[in-house]
Amino acid sequence: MDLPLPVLLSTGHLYAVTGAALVGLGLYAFITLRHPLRQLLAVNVVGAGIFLILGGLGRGPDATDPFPQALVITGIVVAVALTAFGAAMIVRQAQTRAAAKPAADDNENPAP
Amino acid sequence: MTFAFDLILCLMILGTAAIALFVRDALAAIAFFIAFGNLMGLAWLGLDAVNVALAEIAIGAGVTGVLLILARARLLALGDAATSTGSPLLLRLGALAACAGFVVLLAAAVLSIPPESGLDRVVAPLMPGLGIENRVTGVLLAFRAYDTLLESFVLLGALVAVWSLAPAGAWPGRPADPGMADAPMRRVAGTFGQLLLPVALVMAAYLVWAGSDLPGGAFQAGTVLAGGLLVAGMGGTIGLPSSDQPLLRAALVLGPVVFLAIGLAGVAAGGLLVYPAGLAKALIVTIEYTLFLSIGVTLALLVAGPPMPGASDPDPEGKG
Amino acid sequence: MSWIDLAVLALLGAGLAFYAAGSLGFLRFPDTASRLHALTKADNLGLGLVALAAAIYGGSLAVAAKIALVWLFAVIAAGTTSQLLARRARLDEARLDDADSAPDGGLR
Amino acid sequence: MSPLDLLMAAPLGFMAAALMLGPSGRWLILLAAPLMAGLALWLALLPPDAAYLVGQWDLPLGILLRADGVARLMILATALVIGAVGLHALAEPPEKPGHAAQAETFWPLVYLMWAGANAGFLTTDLFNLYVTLEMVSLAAVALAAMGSLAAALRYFMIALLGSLAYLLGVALTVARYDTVDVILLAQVAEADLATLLALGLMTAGLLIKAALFPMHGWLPPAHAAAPAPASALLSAIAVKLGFVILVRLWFEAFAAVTGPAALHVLGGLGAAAVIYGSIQAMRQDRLKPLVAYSTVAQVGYLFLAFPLVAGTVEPSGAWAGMTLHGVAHMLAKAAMFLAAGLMLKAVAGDRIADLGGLAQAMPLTVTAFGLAVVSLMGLPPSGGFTAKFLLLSAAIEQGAFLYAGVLVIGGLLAAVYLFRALSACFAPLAGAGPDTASRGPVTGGVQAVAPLALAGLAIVMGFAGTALVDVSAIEAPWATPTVIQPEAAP
Repeated sequence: MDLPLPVLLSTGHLYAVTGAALVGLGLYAFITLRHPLRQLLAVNVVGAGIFLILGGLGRGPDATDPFPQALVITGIVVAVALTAFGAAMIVRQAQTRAAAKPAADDNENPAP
Repeated sequence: MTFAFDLILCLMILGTAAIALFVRDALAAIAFFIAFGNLMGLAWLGLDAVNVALAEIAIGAGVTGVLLILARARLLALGDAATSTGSPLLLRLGALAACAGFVVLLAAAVLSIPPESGLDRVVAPLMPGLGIENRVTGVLLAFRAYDTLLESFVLLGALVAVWSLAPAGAWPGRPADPGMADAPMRRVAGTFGQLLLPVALVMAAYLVWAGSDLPGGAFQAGTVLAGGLLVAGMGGTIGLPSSDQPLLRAALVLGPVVFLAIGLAGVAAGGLLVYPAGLAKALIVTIEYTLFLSIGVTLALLVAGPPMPGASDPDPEGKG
Repeated sequence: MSWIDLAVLALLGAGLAFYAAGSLGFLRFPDTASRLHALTKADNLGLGLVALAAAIYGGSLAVAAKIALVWLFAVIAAGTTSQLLARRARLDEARLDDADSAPDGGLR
Repeated sequence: MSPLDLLMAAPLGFMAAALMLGPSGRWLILLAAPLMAGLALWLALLPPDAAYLVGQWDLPLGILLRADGVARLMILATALVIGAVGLHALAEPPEKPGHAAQAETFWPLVYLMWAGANAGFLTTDLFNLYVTLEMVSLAAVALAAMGSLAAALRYFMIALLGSLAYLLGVALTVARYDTVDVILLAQVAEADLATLLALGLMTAGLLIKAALFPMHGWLPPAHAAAPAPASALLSAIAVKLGFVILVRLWFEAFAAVTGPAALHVLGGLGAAAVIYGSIQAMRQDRLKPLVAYSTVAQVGYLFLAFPLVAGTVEPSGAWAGMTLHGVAHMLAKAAMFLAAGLMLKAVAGDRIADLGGLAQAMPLTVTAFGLAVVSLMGLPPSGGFTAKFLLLSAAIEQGAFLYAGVLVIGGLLAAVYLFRALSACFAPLAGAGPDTASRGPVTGGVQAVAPLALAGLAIVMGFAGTALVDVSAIEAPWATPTVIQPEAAP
């Protein structure tokens, strides 16, 4: 029961446009959300959207281009590396703030 | 797969993404993010990109999800629930207008580009020379091996960066125990970990081997290994290692260093990362096996976080 | 349509029905224990039926063996996580009984 | 063996070795500094068409490494800066007291940044540049976090956004042209919607990384709060890679697509950055924020040069001015941050008013600071002077009097805020405070020699003007229609 839509929108374009929408959605969330952990999540959604654009536009009629696929795998690994570092920084900042609550936060002041 | 399936999948992807981004509760957000990641994996299957589907589900949904859950739990222990708080209406309206405009522009640009697998025609005739079948592995470890080499050091660098956050007095030490505090829960998780770790190792080794010809490869396999290590760590089956253990450091740098050494040895055959004729497959498999081990240990430690004071472990066995 | 196709369709349909029942129970049941009950029982059976359908559809012993392994580990993982979830739920309930205003701590 | 691969491979090897050696890994810099300086010099002396394909895989699939003039100068300056900063950090621990983790991880991060910067300057591949950009950004954020976690987190988030914008642009480029190589793109790029959006996105992302006004917000807190060696690397290296990628995009890959209007937007932002950064620097009463805002102003000159390079058929002067300004700023700013770190440590304060009496107490360091001031202001005979002179003559030649005016005013403003800091060192010690005793003469160890050497090099650059102008023109996009003609893929 194939719909007649494929004539208007190829599978590749469908996924690529979904990717574009994800980029916008993630960007909006990144701007409006305040908590850094939620911003980190938003960044990951934007990244997934970019990857989907790459993959969708590499989708030919009978094969998917291996070149953007490899770029996406590289991108996913870089993204997880950065997410791990970001999450660790967010947790450490909360810990230093909690530890220094009575006194002034020494991390707010530049190092002498 | 039919177009209707693709369309429904895309709508579900957008829906789960929207919930993951805007739901108030942080744990619900992360749960929907993981569901989103799994649906993304299905999307990659729909695009006939099985390698990426594996990577997306294992890394994008799996490792990232565990990372976020652990970070959220550690924040919650400090009284920070990471709930989403509303920003001023004006900001939201402005952002909405800007993002909507941007999406329209981006979608128009995307639709102006015909989807085609242009470089597949370039890659295909080069594959026989490598002796492997999986074109994505070919791109990752031959044609664009330079990117992958640098990327393996990015991953290592991210762990170093996480370690640099260790508080004063915690170095060299162990990460905070991600394990279950409750003894019965720890036993259940421990039994599962004992079962899972060897299976994960075998499974990962198979994924690397299969990755030459079928979907798979070092990154997907490394993630499976990391998953096994993490589950085993949560149940206390293995202790988290101290950051200064020589064996651990060796496991971390092994893959990137072997990759770098093989790349430089290529100079004898004509230049950086040149594989001598006939040796390509052997070298690629060597790189992948060492790389998968290092990636697995690195990812597991990335999730565990920086060494923390007083994070001593009941049974300090090394791993790696 | 051959008998094999028919069998695959029947198994898939039955599997999906169990999944639907499990999900309905998950949504409608009042507390954690009964929700887990709905999920684990119905979903394990549903997964088994779907896996069986896939194994028959795959048509080779090697594929069937791989699918059997996948099913086995999915069941073990599901069993482990429901154990953990149930334990956690009991701990939380105990704490809520102890003090009404206990703050939420740890992974819910 | 070629320096094109060793310049990337050696720092990565040092990174792994430093991780294996643990705390004693710090001594590796004694080997790395001379080795890398030698490699960079070797690169600078290679024949003009030095380039090769990694793995011998042809474009559009493979990755081309190329030693053009910009790469040669930037890599040489990088080797000098990181070498000097590393030797300085050996004598003057970069970590917060008691933070053993920072003391140990500082070194692998520095090597990661070194490898990323070198690889980025050499490659012509836009996706490869993304990976190198992340290597440098990751190391930069981690180094900034050694000073202030809050500032580093802010830097991290904004840098992440910049990376994603760049990556999205690269994704559109891959899809549109099936290549991400700068040289191939130069032959095929057309001004259609996808291309313009891709260029816009990449530019926006890189402007964040390069901290051009008004995307500079993350820089002053991060650079001011980081430990002195880290600040020196952030201001000298991390910002420059974004700039170099922009040069590759605007003057090479998409030269046919960019119009004068867009170039004047960049030039205008650059001019605004010069004025804004200078005014902010004048308003600071603490030393390190002053130096950090000076970076905001100095980055402005780099982009002010964009319309000047594009605005003439013979852009060698403006091109050299732009490149040499980048190099002179790297040397002088690194020297200034190192000197500032030593000075603030000696007075145990962070305000400019605290610096009194230092000229007598630590003459070497104050001299280094002074020489860096000379180059940053653009006084003869420094590298900064050569660069500003070239830019100014290009501006006057083209009748771009607005840019010429900003160049002159920027120099004057720099004189105002930098002299204020310098003259404070010569002021008599204000009262006999309790910390007078700590202002004894500081022994002139490596830590004092490193900034002096860097600042000295920034001055000496002024005497090597013509030679450097020649180097900067090697393989420049405007000089020859690219000597390397990669064969079409089979």
